[in-house]
Amino acid sequence: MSVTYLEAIREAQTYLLREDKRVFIYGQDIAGKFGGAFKATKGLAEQFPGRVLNTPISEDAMVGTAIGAAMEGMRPIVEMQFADFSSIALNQILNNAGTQYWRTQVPCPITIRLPSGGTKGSGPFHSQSMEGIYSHYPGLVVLTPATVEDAYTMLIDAVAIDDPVIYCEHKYLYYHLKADALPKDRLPIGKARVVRPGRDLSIVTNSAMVHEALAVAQQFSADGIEIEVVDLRSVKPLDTDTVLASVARTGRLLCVGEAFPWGGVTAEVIARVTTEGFHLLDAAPARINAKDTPIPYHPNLWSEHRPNAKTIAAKVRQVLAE
Amino acid sequence: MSVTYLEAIREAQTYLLREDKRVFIYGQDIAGKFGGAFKATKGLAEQFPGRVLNTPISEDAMVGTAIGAAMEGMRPIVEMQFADFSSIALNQILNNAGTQYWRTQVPCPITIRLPSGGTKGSGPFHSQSMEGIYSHYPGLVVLTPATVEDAYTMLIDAVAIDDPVIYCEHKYLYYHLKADALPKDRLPIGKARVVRPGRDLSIVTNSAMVHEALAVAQQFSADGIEIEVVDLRSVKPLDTDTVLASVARTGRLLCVGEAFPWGGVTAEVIARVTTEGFHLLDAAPARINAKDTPIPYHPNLWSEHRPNAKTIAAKVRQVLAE
Amino acid sequence: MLQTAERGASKSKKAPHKKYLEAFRIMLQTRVFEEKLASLYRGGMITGGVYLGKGQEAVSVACGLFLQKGDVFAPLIRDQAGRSAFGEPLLDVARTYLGSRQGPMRGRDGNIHRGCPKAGQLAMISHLGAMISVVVGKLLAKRMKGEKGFVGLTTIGEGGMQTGATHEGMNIAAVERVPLVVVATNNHYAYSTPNDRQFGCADLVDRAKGYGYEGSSVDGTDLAACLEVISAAVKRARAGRPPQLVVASTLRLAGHGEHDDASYVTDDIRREPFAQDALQRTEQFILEQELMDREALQQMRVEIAAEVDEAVATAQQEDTPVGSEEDWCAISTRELADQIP
Amino acid sequence: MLQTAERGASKSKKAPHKKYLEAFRIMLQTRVFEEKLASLYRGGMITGGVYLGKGQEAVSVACGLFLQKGDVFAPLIRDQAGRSAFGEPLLDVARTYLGSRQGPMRGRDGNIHRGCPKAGQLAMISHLGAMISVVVGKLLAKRMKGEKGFVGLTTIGEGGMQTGATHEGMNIAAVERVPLVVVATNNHYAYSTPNDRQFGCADLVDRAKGYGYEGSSVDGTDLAACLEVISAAVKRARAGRPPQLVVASTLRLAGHGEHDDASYVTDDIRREPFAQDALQRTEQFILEQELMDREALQQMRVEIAAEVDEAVATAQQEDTPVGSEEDWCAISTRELADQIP
Ligand SMILES: Cc1ncc(C[n+]2csc(CCOP(=O)(O)OP(=O)(O)O)c2C)c(N)n1
Ligand SMILES: Cc1ncc(C[n+]2csc(CCOP(=O)(O)OP(=O)(O)O)c2C)c(N)n1
Ligand SMILES: [Mg+2]
Ligand SMILES: [Mg+2]
Repeated sequence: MSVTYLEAIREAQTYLLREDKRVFIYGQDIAGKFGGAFKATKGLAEQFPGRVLNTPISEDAMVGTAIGAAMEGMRPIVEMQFADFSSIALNQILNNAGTQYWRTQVPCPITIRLPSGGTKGSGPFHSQSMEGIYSHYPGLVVLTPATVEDAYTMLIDAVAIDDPVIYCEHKYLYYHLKADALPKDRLPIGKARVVRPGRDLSIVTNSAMVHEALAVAQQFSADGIEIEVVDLRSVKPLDTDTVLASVARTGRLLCVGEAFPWGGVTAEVIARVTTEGFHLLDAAPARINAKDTPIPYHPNLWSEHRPNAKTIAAKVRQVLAE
Repeated sequence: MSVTYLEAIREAQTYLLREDKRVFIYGQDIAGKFGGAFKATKGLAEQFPGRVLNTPISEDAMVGTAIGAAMEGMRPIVEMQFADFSSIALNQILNNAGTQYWRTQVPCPITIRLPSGGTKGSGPFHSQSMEGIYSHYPGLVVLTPATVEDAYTMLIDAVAIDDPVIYCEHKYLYYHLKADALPKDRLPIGKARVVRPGRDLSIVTNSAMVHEALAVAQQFSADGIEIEVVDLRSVKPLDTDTVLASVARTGRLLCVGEAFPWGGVTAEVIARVTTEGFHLLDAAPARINAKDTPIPYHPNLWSEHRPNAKTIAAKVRQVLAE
Repeated sequence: MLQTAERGASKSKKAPHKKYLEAFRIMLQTRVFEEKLASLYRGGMITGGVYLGKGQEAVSVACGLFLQKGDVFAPLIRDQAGRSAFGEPLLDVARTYLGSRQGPMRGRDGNIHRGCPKAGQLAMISHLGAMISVVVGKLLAKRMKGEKGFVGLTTIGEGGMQTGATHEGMNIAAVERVPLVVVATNNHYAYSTPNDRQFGCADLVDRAKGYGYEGSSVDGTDLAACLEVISAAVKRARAGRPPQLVVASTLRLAGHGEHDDASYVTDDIRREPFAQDALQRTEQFILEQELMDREALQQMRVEIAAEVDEAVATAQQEDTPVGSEEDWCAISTRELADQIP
Repeated sequence: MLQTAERGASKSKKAPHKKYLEAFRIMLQTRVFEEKLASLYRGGMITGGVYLGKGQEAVSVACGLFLQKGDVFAPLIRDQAGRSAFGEPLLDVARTYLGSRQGPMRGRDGNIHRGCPKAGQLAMISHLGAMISVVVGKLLAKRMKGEKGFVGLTTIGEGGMQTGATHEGMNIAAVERVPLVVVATNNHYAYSTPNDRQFGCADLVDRAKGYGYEGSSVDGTDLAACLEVISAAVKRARAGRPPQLVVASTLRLAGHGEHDDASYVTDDIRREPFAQDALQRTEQFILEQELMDREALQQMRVEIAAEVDEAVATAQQEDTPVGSEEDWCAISTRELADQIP
């Protein structure tokens, strides 16, 4: 038996609905037999009547409603159909959910699931990675699980957190990633993970790019170059300690992100490492992100727009050469 | 005779309405005798009938309408009442304006004026600096004028640009900043300016923080420490060359920003300097931003929340001591 | 509060609504209190904006008066009367405006952005329309938890009705069939903008049908009508009828905020029937109908003045927040606060 | 195109609308073309989604047919018929779906996100409702430039009507009094979601009054009715009447996209009158009324099949875009492109 990243998300929600009667799921097309655009809630509406609710096409109101329910003691999970549509709910997320506790001392435990990131053929409005925008504002916890195990435990943990959580699940990983079974253990939210030890260079990355980084690390290993790969897991809070410890070991840093290149996770990681661990670096840090255009539809363009094994490898060589 | 930052914005709009019949201004409460929440369009509706139009409280539609008009050959200026309310229009800005040219090859020359930044007593929803969010996405030019002269010339230039421009005007500077006259010359959009030469440390900053930085530089000068202050002016595109040249002179970098601390302009500047000019640095770079909470209402809290001369000076000392 | 009103009423004829005098007292208190706030503002004692409900006390008080414990109230900027009727202590208001660290917002937010969600009164964010769906969520959760007999009431201006958030919130309430009352006050200006640049329909109450709401209109300058129409709407919502839209017509009798002289309000509009002062009308009616005599009225004024002065004096003596002592943490899960250098 | 239709019609009685046969031909072409797209999709020849207008060809074709040069059309995902009627070449569609670098989107965007704003046809973004205000802007600008006699038409689904952007866009059109027609097709599902989870009103046309629009309803399975009602709405808008809302009733006769088997559509709904196939009804009517004979119809099919095959074959032979040759610049002012390392 094996479990995909997507199944892990469904299993986590099954667990949550079963174990915690404050949990309900709110989103477009998630109920009925249909079970969501990506089937992340398939079967759940039947299994938990009245707790998996279809909403109108109203992202602002979906999140507003979840905020109200959370303030009233519930633990809503909001499914955005695509992360890209959360732009409509951005005001509720940043200005209402993100400020609620600080203003009123009433916690706002909502979890917003954002099916994120690129897949081929999805184009400018169904491919975005928005963690950089949500992390910029105060009041939110922003997670980007990169493995089946994390998809499962981090969603369960997200719902337990008394604050708003943006849970960025990567659509490319939905079916591409399989594990043997659901995890028994968990690494707590807020901790990054060294997914591959190394000594020559640290690649710090998150979400789907963890797997590109691992592929590149594998290649270099054949030539005796050992790349350490750090999966951030949570981009806010960001586990600077683990990143610094890795850079301390390798002396070299490459940050890889799938989002747009101005700002975002890679800039933040580099800012932290260079301000807090400048002397750990033996060479200039580097970063690689998607290109600074909308995300193209055509696979030929898309595969060039995002960082890929080839472009990452080229950057690795550049950093090692310094 | 003298001209304030706010008057410069009004004068620029007068000039634009007079010189270019494609220009019109669209926003809440900007028309009639009233002339806008901050009076940036005072008198213009009477002077240019039919070209300064009040809108409903509909930020999304305001920007959508401007996009359509721009695609039809007009040069709309949209006034948001406060930058903070542009969250409602964010989808139109990022996903419609920001992608239009790339998708259809039809340019989308809209200018969105965002009254930005903190003033005392304004609280969480009337004080935000959103340039980091708009710069993260492709397709937009993002400007943050810090002087009366730039407020004037950069607004005129913004409207001439064939692409969507986010023009972040700082509310604190509206009345606090005065010049003798409107400028005759201009520095082109996309160029940063060294507003104070120095040799010991570079403060790279933008908008209202330029003036805090200058005040700090002044203080240190008394002790023989010469701080160079770079005003970015445009945060996208970001003039990395000018920043690197400054760091080459001083060897030390402090980035100061009024926005929230995760990501944003300061992280981007540090990422650029350390990836492209690592060897220019004699010490770890540093940054200082607002605190990671909503922006407080009470002046006692607000003045502590944002970077101020005291906290900037402390950071300067820290960087110099390294 | 109630006591005085009844005392005043004791020698009198029958009021047109059993809460008429109670409502009047709150309206009067609101007016006196708001005048005090305005004068503090003019004296430079208040940082930030001051937003008054002058002219809409009748609608607003009715919004708060028929809500009970367990109900949800999401007031907006002109709802001092409604807030008081719902039970918000004057001291909370004074503390918020004056930045006392003991206020419900502890200096973190000011003026009309205050609230106490635990007492059922939400703290608005500025973005108009955003609170409607939040009320829907509260009501949905109450139903999920098995509570019964509750309603939610929220207010909006004719300008705020044009936001996307208002639309989505009103619609989702109908889809969820939650017991919601939306009281929209058309005070003929949104800041400086008159109706013809806000909407293109003849009457905003016509929106009710398009959302599946029951709609009613009311003269916002007529307290008796406001009490009747809004209490009926609250009752219908409580009884499980569809969501309710009440559209009240008034004129804002102050600036948008106290910084604004409202010189854009035309003379023509000032002569409209909806431009009458609801408080004056109410007082006149009370005297005409001898619901209270002048003496009782005067005594009420004295009492109210004392209440207002006390609230302000107390708040003024209290400490303001101190930056260096502030807890700069935006989230409740402290161990997850990001440690940004 | 028109020629054939007229040829077919030549031996025939009078059609219920002068554009009836022209419309039919486009509907038929749409159906044939969309079936081809679906089969290409099933064969793995199309990357990304395929979204069909099956069941709404009658409404959609009417949306395009009465627009002229200088008008603005903002179609959505089920408007292949309307796009063709407005003049979009089949080849553009084939190129976009097949990712030809010669298509109007040059591989940057695919499927139904295509458009050619210079020809008056906007390229939708996915976020539903966002295009309405863009059309308003185009119309406002045309008026400012002194153009006359133009209209704008945009479409929306019953689901899309619940977005804030739709509300703001519809309202601002009324405030600006631009000549806009909004054609809302209630095809009873928004993806998998039925009407009762989208809105709470009895009939979406009731929204017209609340915006100050003139509203009309039409049976979306009846081509003659669609032509009549939509042409009348376009005419009224063109003549300076308020914005128009037309609500058509149909059933989506395909999946949301071709990846979707639509198994959530209930049998009850499939038996409703609005579930009829507009194309079949039209064809039947044509044969019954002898507007065309079977032979002419057969010939039309053959011609259409050839047109469709040619468009697809041409697009298939064309080069796809090449990443290394792409111009990675999002803005038109090249010298202001950010040089991010
Ligand atoms: C989304 C949004 N845009 C702009 C504003 C700024 N603003 C605050 S109050 C106001 C006018 C509100 O008018 P109306 O809704 O009629 O209420 P009134 O002030 O008349 O009571 C405006 C434009 C806001 N609060 N929210
Ligand atoms: C704002 C927004 N949220 C979600 C989506 C995802 N989505 C695409 S089509 C669709 C259903 C649309 O239903 P409807 O408006 O009724 O049009 P139909 O597909 O039935 O023609 C949804 C939810 C979207 N495009 N935009
Ligand atoms: Mg108003
Ligand atoms: Mg539909």
